[in-house]
Amino acid sequence: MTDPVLALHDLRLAFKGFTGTTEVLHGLSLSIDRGERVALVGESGSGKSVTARIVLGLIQEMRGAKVSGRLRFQGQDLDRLPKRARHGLRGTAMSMIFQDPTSSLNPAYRIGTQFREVLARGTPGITAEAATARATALLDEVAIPQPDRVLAAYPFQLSGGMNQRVMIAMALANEPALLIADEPGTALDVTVQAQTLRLMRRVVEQHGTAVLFISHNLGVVREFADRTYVIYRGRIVEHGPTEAVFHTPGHPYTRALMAAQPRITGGGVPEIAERDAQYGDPMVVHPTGAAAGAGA
Amino acid sequence: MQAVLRVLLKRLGTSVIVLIGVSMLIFAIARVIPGDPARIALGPNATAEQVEQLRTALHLDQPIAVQYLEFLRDLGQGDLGMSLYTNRPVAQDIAQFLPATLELIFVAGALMILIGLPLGMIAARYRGRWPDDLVRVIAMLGVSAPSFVWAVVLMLVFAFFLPIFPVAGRLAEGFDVPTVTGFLTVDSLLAGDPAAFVSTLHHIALPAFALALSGIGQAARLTRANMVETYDRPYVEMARSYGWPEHRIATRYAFKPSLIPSLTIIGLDFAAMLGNAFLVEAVFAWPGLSRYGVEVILRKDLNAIVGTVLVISAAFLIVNIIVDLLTAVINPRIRYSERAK
Amino acid sequence: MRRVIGILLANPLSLLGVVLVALVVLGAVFADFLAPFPEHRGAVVDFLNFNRPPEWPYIFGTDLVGRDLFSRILYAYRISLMLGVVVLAIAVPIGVTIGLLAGYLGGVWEYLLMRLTDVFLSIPPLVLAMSIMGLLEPTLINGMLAVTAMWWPWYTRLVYTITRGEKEEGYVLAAEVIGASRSHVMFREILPNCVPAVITKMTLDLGFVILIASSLSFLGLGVQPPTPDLGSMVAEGADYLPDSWWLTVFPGLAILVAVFGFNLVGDALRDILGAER
Amino acid sequence: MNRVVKTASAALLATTMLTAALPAAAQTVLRLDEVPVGELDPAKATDNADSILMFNAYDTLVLPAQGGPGHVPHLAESWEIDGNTFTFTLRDGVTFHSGNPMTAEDVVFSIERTRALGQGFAFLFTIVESVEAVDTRTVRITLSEPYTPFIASLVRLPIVDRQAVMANLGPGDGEMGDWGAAYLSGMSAGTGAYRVVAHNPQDETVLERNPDYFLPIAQGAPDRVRLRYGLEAATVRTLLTRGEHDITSQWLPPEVLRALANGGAQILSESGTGAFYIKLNTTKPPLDDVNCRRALAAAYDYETGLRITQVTDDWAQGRPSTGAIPVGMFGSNPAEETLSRDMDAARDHLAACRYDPADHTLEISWIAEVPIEERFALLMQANFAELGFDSEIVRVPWALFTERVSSPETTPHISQIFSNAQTGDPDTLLYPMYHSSTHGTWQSPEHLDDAEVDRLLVEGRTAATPEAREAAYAALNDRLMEVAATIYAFDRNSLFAANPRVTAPALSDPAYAFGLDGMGFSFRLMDIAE
Repeated sequence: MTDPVLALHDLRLAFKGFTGTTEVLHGLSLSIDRGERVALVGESGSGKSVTARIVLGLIQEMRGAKVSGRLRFQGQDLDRLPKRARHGLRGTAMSMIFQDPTSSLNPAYRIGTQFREVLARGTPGITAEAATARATALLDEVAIPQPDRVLAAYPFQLSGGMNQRVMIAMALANEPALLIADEPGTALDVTVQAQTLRLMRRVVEQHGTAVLFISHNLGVVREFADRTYVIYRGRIVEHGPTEAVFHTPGHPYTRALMAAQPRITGGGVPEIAERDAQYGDPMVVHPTGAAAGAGA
Repeated sequence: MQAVLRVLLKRLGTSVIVLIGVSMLIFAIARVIPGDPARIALGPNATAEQVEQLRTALHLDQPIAVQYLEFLRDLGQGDLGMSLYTNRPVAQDIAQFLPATLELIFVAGALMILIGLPLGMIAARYRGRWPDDLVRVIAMLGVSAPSFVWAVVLMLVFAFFLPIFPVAGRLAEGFDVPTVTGFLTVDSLLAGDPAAFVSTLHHIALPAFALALSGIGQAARLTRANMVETYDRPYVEMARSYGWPEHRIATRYAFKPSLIPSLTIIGLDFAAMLGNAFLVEAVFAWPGLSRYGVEVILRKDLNAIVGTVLVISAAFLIVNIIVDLLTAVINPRIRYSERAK
Repeated sequence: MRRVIGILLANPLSLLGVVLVALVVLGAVFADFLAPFPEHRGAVVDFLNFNRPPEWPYIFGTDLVGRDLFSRILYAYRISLMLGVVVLAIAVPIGVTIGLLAGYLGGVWEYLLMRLTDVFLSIPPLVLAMSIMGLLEPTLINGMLAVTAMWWPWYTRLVYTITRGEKEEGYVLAAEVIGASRSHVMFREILPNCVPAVITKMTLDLGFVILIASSLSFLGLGVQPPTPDLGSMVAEGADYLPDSWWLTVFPGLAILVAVFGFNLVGDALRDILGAER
Repeated sequence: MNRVVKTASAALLATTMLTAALPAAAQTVLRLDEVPVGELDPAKATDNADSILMFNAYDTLVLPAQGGPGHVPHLAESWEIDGNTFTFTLRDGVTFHSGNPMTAEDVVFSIERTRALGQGFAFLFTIVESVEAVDTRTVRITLSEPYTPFIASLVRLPIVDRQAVMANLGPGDGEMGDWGAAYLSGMSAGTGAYRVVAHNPQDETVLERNPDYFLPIAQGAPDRVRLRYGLEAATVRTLLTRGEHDITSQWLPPEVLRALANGGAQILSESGTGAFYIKLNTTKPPLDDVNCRRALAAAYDYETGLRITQVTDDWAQGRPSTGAIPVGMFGSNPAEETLSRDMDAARDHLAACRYDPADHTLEISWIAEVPIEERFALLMQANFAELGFDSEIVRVPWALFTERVSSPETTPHISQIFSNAQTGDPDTLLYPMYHSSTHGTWQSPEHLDDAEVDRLLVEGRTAATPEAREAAYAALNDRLMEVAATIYAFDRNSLFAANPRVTAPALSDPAYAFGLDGMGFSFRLMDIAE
């Protein structure tokens, strides 16, 4: 009960290539409590997306990838878990939603078919009727007006926002303890994105799902996350309650990131100096307990 | 289904235009040849007078445009003229020889799909590892030698040194299968003669495989390429994130979407097979249209050449229309194109 | 460029391809020095040494009139490569230009040019080449003509597809906005984007031209004797199987080696240049 | 899934057993092959394959005598010759496959039909002025000019079932429509010992024994015959080795025949009716000078040429040539007086020639469909180079060849031809080659114009007695050697590899040979061991 949903300790990732080994993550530590929404913020290439994929175990399946450090999920040591059991967590205990909703759904199958398969992961042998009923309920929950029409449709027949909601509904279908959201909705229209995020926030609160929220967009993070980790070049440079990080950014990189952020919540990668000697400064940690409630 | 119908109509229309183009092209080629078709037709012992008569009878003394129109008019009546090679109407020859070739090509096409696609799937599934390299080498070897080389090799190995397959022909002696479709495999089943059916399969196996080899290579490489591309698609990663086993991802998530572009190319591969059948039929003494085509080309049998090329092109277009329709049926994007708009 | 070569040499399969292609090309270019019996490329008879199995100095054996097969294969490579280069040198510019025109101009042009391409594409390639060769006299020039006639449409299709995609790209629109001429847009803006795909296809096609030419020769419609030609050698030798196996096996292998080599290299190039379509 | 597999494999097993259990055919089947296509229409048939079909599915008024010259009665019981009039008395009680009786009307119809269609061997019958049925068993044929070997021509006149054809006329110009061409292209309407049960001109013709044949058929003769077309040499080799074939065509290269003979096949042969001719274009410099032609004829290496045709120690596809007329025909030289190479004579002839070899390049052609000719082309190239002639070798497809020889200018310097006497009589071999009225065909690429040759050719076909004809042909032989329009490379000996179970006296014993190509393939005279 006291165990965090997810705890990463000294996570390192290296790729073996033609020219030798390249380390991508340099000892990253991070934890998420039950029902907590945690953001991992950084520019593209900083290592935030691979972190998400390591949690799911996708990177470990790639050839040439070497992962070290400890990964604990709900008190279990993921690395010690047998492969099958580890695999079994995906889609059930942890799930993920992706950047581009439309291309992340299989174009060759109807939404209903794909939904049923997801449900079957959690409830093997689920009947078609039960699956449809459950899917309808879930779609209803994410405010999709005509669930049966959507279930009968192919992804390319739906709008991006609609597909995003479908994906959220699917991700929550098996009541996972952890939801990983990788730049959700970046491919969408700004207003649609905002709507979806509000919706997602509401739903995860209802389900009590912990969220690892990955984004480069500080505005979005500020709206969504309880706690924030700032990542730069494979290292966490600052972390603490979201409000604290935003109010008093301690690390030069965080400050640069925030300065580059447009005032209005919007897309686009912040333009900041490629490299700065100061960015190598030690990690800044904001005390957690004091501001824990501020974001809620 | 309305969209599928629209695809069909559009393709049929284009095909007719293309076929007219083909007929003009082949007709033009056939008329610019050096040598007098009438003399060739009449053979060695004809007199000059006979040659002149035949020239008039064949309209060879008229302008080429008039000749073409005459040709089209006859074609409309199903008359392709007489073959100098068999001394029979070309239409009759084609009707007799086409089914054997089509049967060979269909079986080879089935082999191509049944062997090529799984090979491609395996290669993509194990991308960059030894099965991938192995499939790549097999596929490339298949493509790298002309089908007549494979035909000769297969015959030597499986009919001469290891006499487990028949050498030539379509059916063993002692069977009598009434002709209904001209496809002996089908006819033997229609005749309710399973032994004859087995015999037809036994006979068609080697030539079909020799013909299919390069197609198998093409199909495998293509499927691999498309699946590799599909594997990089977000929905495959999403499928992985839901923990599907890899074999399931390969068959269900990566295969179907990558089949759609593959199908089009497989349709084109039929064209190659129609051509390569020329080589394989020669080796296995397969009494098909391709072998007929070779003979008439070597003998400058104009009517027969024009007829054969037209029919083969038509067959090719039909196969491609079928492939397009299949694609339309498999690919929901085309099927629902109207609703999407 | 150095990166391309580096990657080519790093993968064992593409390295094999490079080696095979190098062997074929060098063999063809230096045939005069490498062939033990250079005069055997022509009409020479040696009825004392005909139909010999492989033995020194005839490492691939001799043919039915006593000519050294190894020497003839080297010279056959020379003809095949020349044919391949000439065919592509004619077919590629034609095909690429028509593809660019059809893809970029659109409208009536697109319809007419692509239907014309369809006409050529809907006659199976070998059948088209055979018809041309069968009706004209079988000479090397006509052979090139026939193979070229069947080859250009494939480049048209390839370039057409790319052009249609690139036409909508920002850089093309930008060039149009600043008032660049159509030919400038086609040949200076779009064409460079077709180059990787075209080069990859050309590498693969060098092998396939050899293949098609040998198929034509197999049917007696290709290069004429006594000029050495791999397809004719296989065709003539096939009658004497399995006893005089060397007559078929070595020329057959020679075709396989050349086409396989070009395929491996072309395939590797495709991966490297990302010209996958 | 599993159940499906099981069911399928059970079905497969069952059918395999069915195949295995299929009783060995009670019938004996003879399997042979020829080049395509097989022409079934008697008015169009010409090739070897066609001849085999004709000689089995149809009968002719006369047959060549076995083992010697002359002709014996067949459908005609007897005949009388009176100048240009030939009167035949037909055998009684002969019926066609249809059951119709064979009568004089059928003979008349057969000649009329051949002449009307104008194809195949129609040229043999252009000299027929009239043909009439005197009564049901008597036919009278009158020629427009004297032609002694007319009896021989009759072996090329298969007698067709008139009633059957008349009942099956197809559309065409005139009241006779297509003269039954469509009908007869897939069906036999003759009296022959075998009748066609299936015919695919490119694949195979299947014949079966005619139980109502008017002559006794040997007990061991095949019940069924499959004549297959267009098998590749390697295919035939494999089939025969596996015991799935009986007699090969004559077109196999010597190496393949050798391999088959070494593998236990027997060799059958037909000879005496033709030769391999190297034809010199007598209108083109330098070959318009007889001395240059004589030089080439002397320089040609006859021994090596024969060695190319050697199959085994005992068998070769060629026999030494003795002159213009093949050994065994009217007017031929004795078999032991063979031609051979003589370089000294060649140089002497060349010295007498008004051309300098260095000024001319000889064009040596070979027929694309007959690959062995390439070897002879290469041999000649080497031989003639010794005299100082440069030459280029060109490969000409048959169709183009017949086109090129139609005019002297386009005819190559040197052409190679295998030719036979089409009726077995020397007239049908030599007249089309050398008479000045027959220029421009594949048989006459010499374009020879020699009054003496013309005179002797006419004498040969009009002289009334065999002795007189013999004398004429002997003189012709000498004259032809003198004008040296042709190099007589070798006499042709057609060889067939055959399954040892086949006994075919007409193809193995000279005493039973017919002296007409293809007639040895009369299946009724064969014996198939079980």
